[in-house]
Amino acid sequence: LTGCSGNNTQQQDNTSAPSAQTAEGDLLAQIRERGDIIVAMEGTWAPWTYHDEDDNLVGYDVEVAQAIAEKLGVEATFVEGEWDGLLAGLSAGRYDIMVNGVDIDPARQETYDFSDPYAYNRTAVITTNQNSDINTLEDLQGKHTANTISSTYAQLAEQYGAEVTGVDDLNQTFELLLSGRIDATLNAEMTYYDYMKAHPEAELKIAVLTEEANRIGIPMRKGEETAALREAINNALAELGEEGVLSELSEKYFGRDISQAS
Amino acid sequence: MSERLWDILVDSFGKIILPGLTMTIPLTVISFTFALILAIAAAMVQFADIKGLKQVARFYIWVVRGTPLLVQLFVIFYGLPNLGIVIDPFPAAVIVFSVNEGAYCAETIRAALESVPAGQLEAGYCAGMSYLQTMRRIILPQAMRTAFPPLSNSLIAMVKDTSLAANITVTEMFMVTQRIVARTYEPLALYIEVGLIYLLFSTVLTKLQRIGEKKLNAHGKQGG
Amino acid sequence: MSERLWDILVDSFGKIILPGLTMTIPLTVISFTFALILAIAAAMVQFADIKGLKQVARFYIWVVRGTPLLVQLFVIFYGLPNLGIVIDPFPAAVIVFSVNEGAYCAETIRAALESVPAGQLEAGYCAGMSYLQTMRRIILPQAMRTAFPPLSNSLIAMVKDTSLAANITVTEMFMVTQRIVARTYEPLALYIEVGLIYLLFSTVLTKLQRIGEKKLNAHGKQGG
Amino acid sequence: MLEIKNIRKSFDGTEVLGGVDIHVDQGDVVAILGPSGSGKTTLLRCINFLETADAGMLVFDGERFEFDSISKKEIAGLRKKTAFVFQNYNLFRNKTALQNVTEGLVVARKMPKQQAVEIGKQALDKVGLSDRYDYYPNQLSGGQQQRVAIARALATNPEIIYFDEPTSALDPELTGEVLAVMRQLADEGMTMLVVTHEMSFARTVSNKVVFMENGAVIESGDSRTFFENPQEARTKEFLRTINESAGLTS
Amino acid sequence: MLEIKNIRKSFDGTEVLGGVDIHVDQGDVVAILGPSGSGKTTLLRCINFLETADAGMLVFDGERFEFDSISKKEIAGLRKKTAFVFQNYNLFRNKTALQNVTEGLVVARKMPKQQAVEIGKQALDKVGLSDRYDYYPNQLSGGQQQRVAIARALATNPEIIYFDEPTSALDPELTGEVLAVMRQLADEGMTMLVVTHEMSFARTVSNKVVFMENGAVIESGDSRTFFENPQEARTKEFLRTINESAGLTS
Ligand SMILES: Nc1ncnc2c1ncn2[C@@H]1O[C@H](COP(=O)(O)OP(=O)(O)OP(=O)(O)O)[C@@H](O)[C@H]1O
Ligand SMILES: Nc1ncnc2c1ncn2[C@@H]1O[C@H](COP(=O)(O)OP(=O)(O)OP(=O)(O)O)[C@@H](O)[C@H]1O
Ligand SMILES: [Mg+2]
Ligand SMILES: [Mg+2]
Repeated sequence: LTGCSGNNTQQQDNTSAPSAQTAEGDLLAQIRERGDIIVAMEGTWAPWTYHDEDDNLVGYDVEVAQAIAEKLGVEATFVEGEWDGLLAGLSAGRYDIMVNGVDIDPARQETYDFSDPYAYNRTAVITTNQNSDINTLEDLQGKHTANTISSTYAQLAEQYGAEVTGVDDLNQTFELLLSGRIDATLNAEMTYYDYMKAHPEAELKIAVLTEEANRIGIPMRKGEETAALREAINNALAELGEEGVLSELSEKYFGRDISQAS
Repeated sequence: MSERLWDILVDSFGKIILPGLTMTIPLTVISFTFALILAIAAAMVQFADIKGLKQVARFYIWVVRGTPLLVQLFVIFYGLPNLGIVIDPFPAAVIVFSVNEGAYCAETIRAALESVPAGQLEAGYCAGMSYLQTMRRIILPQAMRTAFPPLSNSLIAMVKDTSLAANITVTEMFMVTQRIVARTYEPLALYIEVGLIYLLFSTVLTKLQRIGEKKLNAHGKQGG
Repeated sequence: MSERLWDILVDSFGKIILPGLTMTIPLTVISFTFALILAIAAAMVQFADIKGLKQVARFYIWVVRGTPLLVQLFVIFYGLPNLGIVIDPFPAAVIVFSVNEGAYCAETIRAALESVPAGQLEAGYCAGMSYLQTMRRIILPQAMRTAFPPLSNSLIAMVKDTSLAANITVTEMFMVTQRIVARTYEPLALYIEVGLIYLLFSTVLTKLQRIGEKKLNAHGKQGG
Repeated sequence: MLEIKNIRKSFDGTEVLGGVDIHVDQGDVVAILGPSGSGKTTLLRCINFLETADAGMLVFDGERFEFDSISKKEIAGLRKKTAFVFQNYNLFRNKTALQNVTEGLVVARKMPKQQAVEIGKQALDKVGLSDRYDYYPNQLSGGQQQRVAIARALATNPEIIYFDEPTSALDPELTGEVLAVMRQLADEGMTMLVVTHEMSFARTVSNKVVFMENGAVIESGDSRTFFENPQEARTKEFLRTINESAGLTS
Repeated sequence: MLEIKNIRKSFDGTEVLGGVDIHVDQGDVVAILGPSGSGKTTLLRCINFLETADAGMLVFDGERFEFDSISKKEIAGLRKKTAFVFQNYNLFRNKTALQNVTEGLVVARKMPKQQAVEIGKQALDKVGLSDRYDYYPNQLSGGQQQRVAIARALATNPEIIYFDEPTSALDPELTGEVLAVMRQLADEGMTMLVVTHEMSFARTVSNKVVFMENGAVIESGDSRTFFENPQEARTKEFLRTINESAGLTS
């Protein structure tokens, strides 16, 4: 992984985040006028958005956002924070878009408009190597799982009859699994691979992989004011897809291409 | 406010207040009770200047007050299993909150013990009572009266700190709120809602504090 | 401990302590300074029993102590923009921490003011001094001496509470730790490391507190 | 110079002062005697507005003030002409002996610091504390603290000084110290109104005596007459009790 | 009955008691006099082990104890035979008058509650507080508090009672109250060791006087001889000062 502070990128100094305007009017026009698009992400979710050893903000989402900004002819300004804060900031107009591997989900669509998907992420049911009870989603019935509170995985697990607890972040779910406190955790397939890169010795396996992949999109505020922005982003994503940029970035960060629906 | 948002808030009120009553409040009350016991012990060994134990108490207070609660939760819940000690979430939370709050309360109680005039202990001796008898029947009751308001404050603050238990899978009020946020994507409104519920709990506790203080003050301030 | 883990810890030490020094500590110190000013004002208007202002102070303390810090951060940072008020993260954090801590400190200072014997104020009157003159030169200095230890405690607790600023995108010590955890997947070890760094900061503050108390006690306790 | 007329004060409905009159001329040393709870302290506190009397009038240097309608400004003005020595001293605990004396001069009377220090030192010298300028109250004995309090009163150059049991917290030798200072002030012509239990002081230093009980003046007048030829039955009994407890058997 | 030999005590290198001897027989009322700071309080506190004396010996009912090697158990045993009345009363602030008296009986002496209450009431009756059983210390006047303290001492049926300036915090009338109770105890044959500034008490109630200065006994002996025919120059001066400050001029 190498640093990727491209020319058109501006690493956000978090202490003085410029804010998107809340004033009436078209958001895309405002972004063009400002010359930058404010992108919110957690910065603590490898390999989507995280800090490398030299403390540069990197990841698939980071580079996708930069590429989009380039297409829009503006610079990308990144703001990092906690999940709930990112959502609140998006609603409050502090940030223009959130690029953070967000699943497109009907409930979320009530609050936000999403771009077209730019990645497809299958959900993995992760267990310890010793566990042979769980081989299908149906096997989750009555099992203990833990998932990050803010994710949609909890709902999926609940749907299949698992007993679900929540924790604040991803790492805690692996700790819970390894200490035998839970039977399984649901997470993005890619996240599992990344964790295994850091902990090759960890006795964890993917027990089940969902057939259907979740579609990952970019949420933004609902309504007229973002219509033009959404269209511009969709165009940019389409172009990036055609140019092979998305595939390239996906290979770079995930070791495989998840930018296309398989 | 949109109708949808209103519905979400109404719908979630019951969902949030329920774990508040069944988890946040019990967790707080149980932990605070243990914290008080720990605190009294830690304050007493310092006050009595018991060599060895006093140093243990100082060390305990130093480490616990110096490190974040979240780190303490991590060490107990995610760290101890490495040593083969696996504690369930609720007891783990009770342990950590008791130990943490105990350190702060110990300082409060120590200060209160020191504020009881030395003559009270001496009068106990001269009445033929032992150190422990005098402490239990004369000094501690007076100290607890002095410590009552700051301890009430700590209790009120603790109600909110228990939300950190979400980190070790305890489904308390704040975690439930965050789950609803994960589904509805309305963090601000829901945070305000849970904030108001916390305020409700605190208000009840504050009222209880006032009543308690009145009762303790029934026979005037301990001036003479 | 594996060599890899050791390398991670050594490597991250500098990365964590740097935002500690450049963000956590300044945020704490600045916020605490404002908190003290707010607290003195809120305590004084109650002590002086100024109609209207007293009720405002009570209300402020009630709401702020009754609701979680996190909710307050959300309301200021994500709620106010709805009213067209957009505040940058660092100033927003300073505002929230000052207002929050101010409420707790106000109670401490009010109790300290009330512990100054009434005779001190009367002596000020009889020496021809006005209420404000006596407050500023006689009562407040004595009260601050009483309030010093509990205020120091609050300051030490605040160092750790500032980690919540991560929620409004302030890159302080704990957030940086979480970033390293995200890359290395070693939460326990890194949390212990950051815990020790907090402990280091707290220890320095505790030492300063001791020195301060010694200085204030230089001419004995304020017994007579 | 000071005249109090018909002063009344109740606490929670219980009458503590039931219409007291006091008359003080320039140079008078008036001793206020009376059993515990008779309202002596309350009287002094009302006169100096530390309590608000319910009714009555105060004439000071010919100016008249109603207790229930006096303004803050008038109170501040009167306080600058009077001084109060508390039973338990009430020295400023965060100030040295000298600062205790100068504080009122510098802050309330806007006197230049240097001049205040000079006057402060003179006052402390006068009460025999030349070697205690920089001591804090808690480093001084009771007698020394009471003398600082007297110096603090003196330094403001008041027209009258009120004393509330200035020796009751002191042992006999320290009592001697303080009474000697007060006797010296009396000799220099200072006007004083002194609540006291020290019969010897009342007998030998004061020229007028007011004897109170239950918030009313029972007997008042010339000090010699009071002790040698009391008029009222209650006064006689009081003097007898005092003498008995002093002599115990005789 | 009680004999103290060569008791010594230093605080931070300064000698406060420099070898004091005291001899008390059954039924004695011994008054300890002396100027402020002479070590009277320290002496009483050492005798009752509230301070640890550096050297010296105590003989109680024929049993000998070295101050520097006495065991906790021996101290506890001795304390059950003695009682202490503090200058500032030190009543238990969280207990009523009656509870103050019974506490030591029930807790330390394991007396049945009912019996303790009976004895407690008798003791309070004796000091004239039959109507104050259920009052808390802060609801009592100084004289009443001191009488509760005396009742607390009496109730344990001690062989000797130590008093530290039992009236110094009281006004003359309250002083009378307390001294009357003490005189009654003396008449009943109670053994007492009393630090006091009340010359009248020393003169008329005590049969022996010990005069201390700078941590040493200057003169001691029969109380009549002490007052009427003092031997030491310092004693004469002390008596003169006391008389002067009592009379002021005469
Ligand atoms: N703030 C108050 N509230 C209610 N009652 C009070 C208050 N201050 C004084 N009193 C009552 O007023 C009466 C007179 O009190 P005051 O202190 O003036 O007496 P005193 O003559 O100074 O007595 P002493 O010689 O004991 O000082 C007492 O019965 C006392 O209880
Ligand atoms: N704890 C202590 N530490 C240091 N010095 C002390 C201590 N207690 C008493 N002293 C000193 O010992 C000396 C004797 O004190 P003590 O209280 O015994 O005198 P006293 O005769 O009772 O005087 P008074 O009549 O004022 O009560 C004094 O100089 C005092 O300052
Ligand atoms: Mg009085
Ligand atoms: Mg003494």
